[in-house]
Amino acid sequence: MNVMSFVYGFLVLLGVFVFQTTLTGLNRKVTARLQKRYGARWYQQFLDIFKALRKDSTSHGWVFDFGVIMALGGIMATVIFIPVAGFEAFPGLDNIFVISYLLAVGMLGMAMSAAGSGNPWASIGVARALTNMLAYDVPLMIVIFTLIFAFDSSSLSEIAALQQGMGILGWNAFRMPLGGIVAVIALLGMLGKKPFDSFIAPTEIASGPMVEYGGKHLGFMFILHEFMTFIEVSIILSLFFGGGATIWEYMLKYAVLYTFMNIISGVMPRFKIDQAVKYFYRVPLAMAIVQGLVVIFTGLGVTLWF
Amino acid sequence: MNEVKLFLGPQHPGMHGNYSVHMYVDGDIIKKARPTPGFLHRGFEKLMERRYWMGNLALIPRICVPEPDTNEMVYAMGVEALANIEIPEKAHWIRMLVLEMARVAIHLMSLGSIGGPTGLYTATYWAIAQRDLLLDLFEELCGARIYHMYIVPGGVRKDLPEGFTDKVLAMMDELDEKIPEYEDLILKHPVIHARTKDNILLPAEVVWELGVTGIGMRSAVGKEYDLRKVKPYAYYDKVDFEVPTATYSDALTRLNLKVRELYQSMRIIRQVIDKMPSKGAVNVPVSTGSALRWTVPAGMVYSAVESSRGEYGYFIVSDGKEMPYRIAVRGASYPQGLLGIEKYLKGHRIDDASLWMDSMGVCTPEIDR
Amino acid sequence: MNSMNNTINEIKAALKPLKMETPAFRQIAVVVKPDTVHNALSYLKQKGFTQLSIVTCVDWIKESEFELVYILFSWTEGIHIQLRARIDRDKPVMVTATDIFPGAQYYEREVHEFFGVEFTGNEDAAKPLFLEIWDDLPPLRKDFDPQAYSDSKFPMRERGNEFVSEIGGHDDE
Amino acid sequence: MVLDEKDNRNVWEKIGDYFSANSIWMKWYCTGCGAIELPPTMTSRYDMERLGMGPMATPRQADVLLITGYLSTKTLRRVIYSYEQMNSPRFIVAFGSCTINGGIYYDSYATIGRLDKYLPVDLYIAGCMPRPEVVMNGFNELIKMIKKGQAKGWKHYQENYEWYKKNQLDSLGEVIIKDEFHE
Amino acid sequence: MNLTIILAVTVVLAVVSFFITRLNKKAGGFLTVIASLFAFVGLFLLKGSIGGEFSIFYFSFKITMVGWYFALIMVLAYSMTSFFNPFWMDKMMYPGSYNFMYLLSMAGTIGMFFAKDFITLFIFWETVVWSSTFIIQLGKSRKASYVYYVVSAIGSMATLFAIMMAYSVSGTFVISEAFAGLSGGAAIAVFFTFILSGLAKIGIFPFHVWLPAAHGNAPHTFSPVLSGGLVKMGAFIAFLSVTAFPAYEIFSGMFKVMGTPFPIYFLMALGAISIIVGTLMAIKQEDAKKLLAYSSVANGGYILIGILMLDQVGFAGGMMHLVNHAVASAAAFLAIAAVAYRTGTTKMSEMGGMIHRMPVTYIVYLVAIISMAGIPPMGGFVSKWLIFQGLADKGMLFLAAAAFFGSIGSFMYVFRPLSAVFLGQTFTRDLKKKEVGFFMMLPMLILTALSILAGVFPNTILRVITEIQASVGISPVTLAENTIVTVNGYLDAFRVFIVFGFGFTIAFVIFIVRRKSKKVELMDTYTSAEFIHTRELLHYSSKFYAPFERLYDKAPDTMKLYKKIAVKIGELGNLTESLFYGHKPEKTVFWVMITGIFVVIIGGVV
Repeated sequence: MNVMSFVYGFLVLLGVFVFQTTLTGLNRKVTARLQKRYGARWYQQFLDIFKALRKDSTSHGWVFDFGVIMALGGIMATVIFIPVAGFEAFPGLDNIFVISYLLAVGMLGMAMSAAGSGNPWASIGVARALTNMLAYDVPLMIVIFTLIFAFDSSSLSEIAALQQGMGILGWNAFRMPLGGIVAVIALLGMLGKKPFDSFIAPTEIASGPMVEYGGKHLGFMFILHEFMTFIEVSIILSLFFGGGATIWEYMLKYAVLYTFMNIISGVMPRFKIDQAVKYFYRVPLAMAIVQGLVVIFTGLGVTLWF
Repeated sequence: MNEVKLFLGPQHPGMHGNYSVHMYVDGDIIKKARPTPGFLHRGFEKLMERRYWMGNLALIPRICVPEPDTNEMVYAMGVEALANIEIPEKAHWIRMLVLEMARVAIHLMSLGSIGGPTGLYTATYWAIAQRDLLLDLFEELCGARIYHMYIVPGGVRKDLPEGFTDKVLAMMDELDEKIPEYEDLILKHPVIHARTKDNILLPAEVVWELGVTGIGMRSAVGKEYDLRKVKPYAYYDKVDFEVPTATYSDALTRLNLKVRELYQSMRIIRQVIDKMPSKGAVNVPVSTGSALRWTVPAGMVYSAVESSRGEYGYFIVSDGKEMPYRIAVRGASYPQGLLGIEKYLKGHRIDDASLWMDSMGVCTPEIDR
Repeated sequence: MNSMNNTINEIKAALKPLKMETPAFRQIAVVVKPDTVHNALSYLKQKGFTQLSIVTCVDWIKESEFELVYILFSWTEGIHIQLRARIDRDKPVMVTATDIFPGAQYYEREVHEFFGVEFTGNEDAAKPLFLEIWDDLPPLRKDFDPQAYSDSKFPMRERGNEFVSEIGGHDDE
Repeated sequence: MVLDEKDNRNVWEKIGDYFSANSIWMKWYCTGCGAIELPPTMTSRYDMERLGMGPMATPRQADVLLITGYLSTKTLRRVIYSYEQMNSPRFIVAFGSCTINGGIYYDSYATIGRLDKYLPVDLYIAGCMPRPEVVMNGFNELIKMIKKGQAKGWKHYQENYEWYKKNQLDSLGEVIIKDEFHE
Repeated sequence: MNLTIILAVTVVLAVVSFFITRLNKKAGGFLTVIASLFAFVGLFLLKGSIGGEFSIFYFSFKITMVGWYFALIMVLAYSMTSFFNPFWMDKMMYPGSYNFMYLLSMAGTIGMFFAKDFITLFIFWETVVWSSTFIIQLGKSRKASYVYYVVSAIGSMATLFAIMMAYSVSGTFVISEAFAGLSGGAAIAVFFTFILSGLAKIGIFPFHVWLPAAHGNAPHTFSPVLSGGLVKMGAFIAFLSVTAFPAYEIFSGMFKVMGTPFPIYFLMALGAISIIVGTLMAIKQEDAKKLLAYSSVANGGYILIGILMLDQVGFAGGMMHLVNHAVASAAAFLAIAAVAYRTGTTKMSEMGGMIHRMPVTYIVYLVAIISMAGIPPMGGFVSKWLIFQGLADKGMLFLAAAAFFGSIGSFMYVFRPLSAVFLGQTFTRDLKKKEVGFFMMLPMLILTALSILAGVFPNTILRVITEIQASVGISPVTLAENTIVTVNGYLDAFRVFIVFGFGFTIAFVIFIVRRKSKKVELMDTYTSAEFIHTRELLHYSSKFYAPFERLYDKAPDTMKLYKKIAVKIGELGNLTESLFYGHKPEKTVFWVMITGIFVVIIGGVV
């Protein structure tokens, strides 16, 4: 740990922000095409974020501000830990449990700040968001657990590296197909894409946790959302789609995976929150457990199929 | 137990129009709901007493924003009944054409707006753009997209433009292609099923208690209770159409009926174009008096037509002068929009509050007037 | 039109109306005394006029009377009925119809708000519905002048103290 | 008036105004019948998102308040409350002739006459009701105004707060909030 | 320092405080603070004399590393909580006996952990059970103490039975030797009966019912002790059952699940069930203390699983979770007690927005729940991380699934009081309330600091655990300078903390650079543009997770099941009673005779 690590960390943050925000902008265009229209400019997402940061804001007390800072801080720390194509600012700390629990710092900060606004819609939104998390995380964690068991490692970069060099069939998504499907479904839930977006449903709870944010707080939320998206997609990408040997491969795969998520969510209405829980605890959970048992007892998938 | 007071509207994405429902919520169940109308109250009934019979033509479409033609038809029918005049045959056909086109437009819009409460925005984008193409036809017909002021007492304002019917038929052909697409996207979507099936029930007793009409009534009662059938106006007795019904009314059934009515409306439009005489007058002068200041014989009459949400009625009182003495408006969604919310929104979840408004077809401007 | 005639005759026999007419196609107007309105409504409901379309009121200021209008509809026969009754304008009181037609509740509230008619038995009727902080006569009465009210409450802005930008315009003051 | 006022913004404000102009979030509030033309403007036919505009759920998030037509007094109370919750810079675009002089409802007891007596309107879009093309044009106009720093309604509102408050109080009466404020 | 002195002083001070409280309530309360702090310091200094053995009267003691570790945790909870005692004396019905029992039970726990033989252990154990039973009934409900006592008694009796059975084989009560020579079915019977009291104490399903009843209804000042301290006595029993009773060796010939002998796996499964049950029940509680009680059930599951694994990583996790949970849970209960001190209630729906009145208490609670939910950079994260690594290493899929469920579910339930009690709208009634005084704040702040330290420098605690691991003969967890190394990965908690601080700093800088935001009142919030006046109506607190709760509200409730059984037993008793003490006993006698004769005849024929 030296000064360079922090400089690298900062550069990673900057790069991730530019990359993910551009991608979000492009995906707004993709969604627009799905809806038979032109859609926003590709750099619209940047404009939105900077505009929000530019505006005046309202604060509902110190926890409202503190939560936002804590959320963004926690998420940015998590981003620094994410290995991108083998590069890590702080080598060796890309433990999957560390990442997924550091992610929770951000969530908690956001939840705290939202509930601190004193708005009931926000509290309902937070309650839904936490429930949603319980829904998608259990199947996903079981699959990740299986991976850790299979490869004796809980490091993202190591698991990603293990899948490379064997072509497409070396990816865990193909070695453990059930687990791969679960991961993709869970990714939809993690990203808060439809049909699992009931916690920000504007027509039900007026955008939920975001209700009271304006100005720089809202800008923070947008930046946070970009970072969070990056973390979530990256986790799945590294664990199931082999990460990337080079940065370009990584970005390309990332873009494809993220766009795919967006296209699915473009033609989906949203589940009610209890329906989402029921859904996750029916099909994906069963699939995850079956996959886990197969890997633990037969070892199929640890080695290549062919 | 600590109840929370939540407001659905007036400024809430889940509320179409400007209306408010005060909900007392325990957990996520609505324990008490109070409708709060009046945000769109403009005092129409008072204003109409202060305008000439002709001048009111400008006011009446604005009572119900999404469906103005129904208002024009009701007003025209009422005045004609008071003045006791018969209008030319072709005017009847044109009126039916316009009314059914309007019905197609509003059904498309409400089919698309199911995307709001359920989050299927793609449906909204598609359906409303499709409706917009239909509005272009209206624009060609009368020069306005929304407020047409086309159906006037004594007939319609002027004859159809050249080649209009062909364009309408072409549009119907296009819709024939497009609506199955929307059905695939909306009605067959498993998540939409999860949201709407067995949800937001409307039993027949409630229909009779509240006085709900339209799709809500027919989906629960299972009879063809449609004013176009029960008490035909214009030439609805001369065309062949079915009124789709059901006996179990949940949100999905009502959505289904909407689409089936859409097909029936298109069927009527084709028949109307087929049967419409190509020549003939389209209007007659209403009554004596100068061109703009007619007088209408004294009397009281109630006229009603079937709008997309049910019985739409005007009670018109004339004292023989140049202005109406009193006009009372029965908005089609009045029963479900006020008493329905108060009595039957409770017990639902807040997730469904917006869907409730949408599925019951609550149109706020016609309640507020 | 046979069923129509039958209905007319039956109603005539049962309600003994003051006046009866058919103002339009398949529509019957029945004028009764105010104290028989309640009975008439329950009679008509069991006759098949199960739907209350609207309850409204007409202000006959010259006669100093309010005329309450109940519009009923029978889905089986397709007939509209106007049931009308005149009450005193200075002390307008009417028995509520909510026990027969629950749907009448909000119509009565509306009539109370716009005309000041009181409905005994409908407690909610006195609450404001469409109007908020209303401080004048009930607005649909004929002696209420909306123009004057509007002029006094919402005067047009005097030119001069402008705090607004108008696009494409230029300021000559 | 504003048009020939000197442009005394510094560089940062100019950059900020550039962002503000190109990303305008409107508040999801259908105050009147003009709102019926907003869905077409938003959806695939006219696609408002091209301009960087989109609907937002709550006043805190939004930049522009669209007054889509006539305002009844009951609505205006809410609109004012809601406007004051918005964060500056905030803009008001008023639709239709009703907001200019009361329009067709000039003699109604329930609707107000001229809107800019109560709230600072940045831009009027005339018509009854304005067509989507006109609305889009109006938004383009608004974008130009913001870029040039001419949409200063919110500043006027701050500077002349008493004047606006007095007008609001005269016409709307005092809003005393009690538990069941009008149910 | 000598253990004899510590025990003697505590017991004497217990008696003294009883009489002093009669004279001056506050003074009696302060005496408990002094006594428990004395015990804490004394115990801390005791580390030097580890390995010593001695006896007082008939009790024989041995100062072991693990006993020291447990006793320190326990007395930490006691001493921190005792700071609250002086302020609650006025609200107690019998303050004298409360203070007496408080110190007596503390003395009991100390003695228990250092016991050399089972008789000593059992006597001190019973001292704790009895004294705490009497304290619990000083709280809200008498019934709670019945439940507590019945469950404890079942456990105690079973354990006594197990000890006697073991004695009959080995002929000694000394802990390290008593179980030698057991095998086969007897071993299983002894194992299960012995650990029963541990299970009961730690609140493992199906004995978890006493925790919410007792924690929820005990005096606010005793709940932290119950949850932070007394529950850990069960962990001690569990520890004994895998070390003193070498379960892995004795059962090594048995059917194995994922490399673990079946009886142990069965207990672990019970631990997993408690995690799930505890989580689900905690989510739907309306009372903050009951919620925390159920969270103790869930965390007890983690501890049990960890300790029973008895390996390099998982065991260390379990042992460390003891400290982390004790600290966090005590802090959380103290925070709730502080709120209750000001508002007089622990019902979550009856308060809100306390953050604006009690910010320090809020921070304390926040840190506590972050630790409890296992989020970095607090202590709970490290211990949960170790347990996960241990499970992943062994491939225990179902246990891991339960652990994940509990871990994510804990976000839900810990957030609940945070949102309902501290955030949201302040109730009109509470607008004038103040923060608690410094003396009450002090223990909360100390516990908070401990939580953070445990998360940033976990190795301080883990070093002690490595010694324990060495003492029971398993390979200790590998520790580098700041790093914990396991088979599957390694964790540098300090670096995680630093990077977190880095991210936080960047965010803070961006926030500060931007224009200062306008402070508005809490009621000036988005209400769909409608007006609202009542604060209470704008606070969403009750049935927080209603849609989720509805998914399992039909599930059977263990407590109800027990109640039903109790009713049935009562009915049976009534039946018997009515038979023999009814109006016509001779009839009963007649029928009994007939039946008897019938049975004899049948028996003869067969």
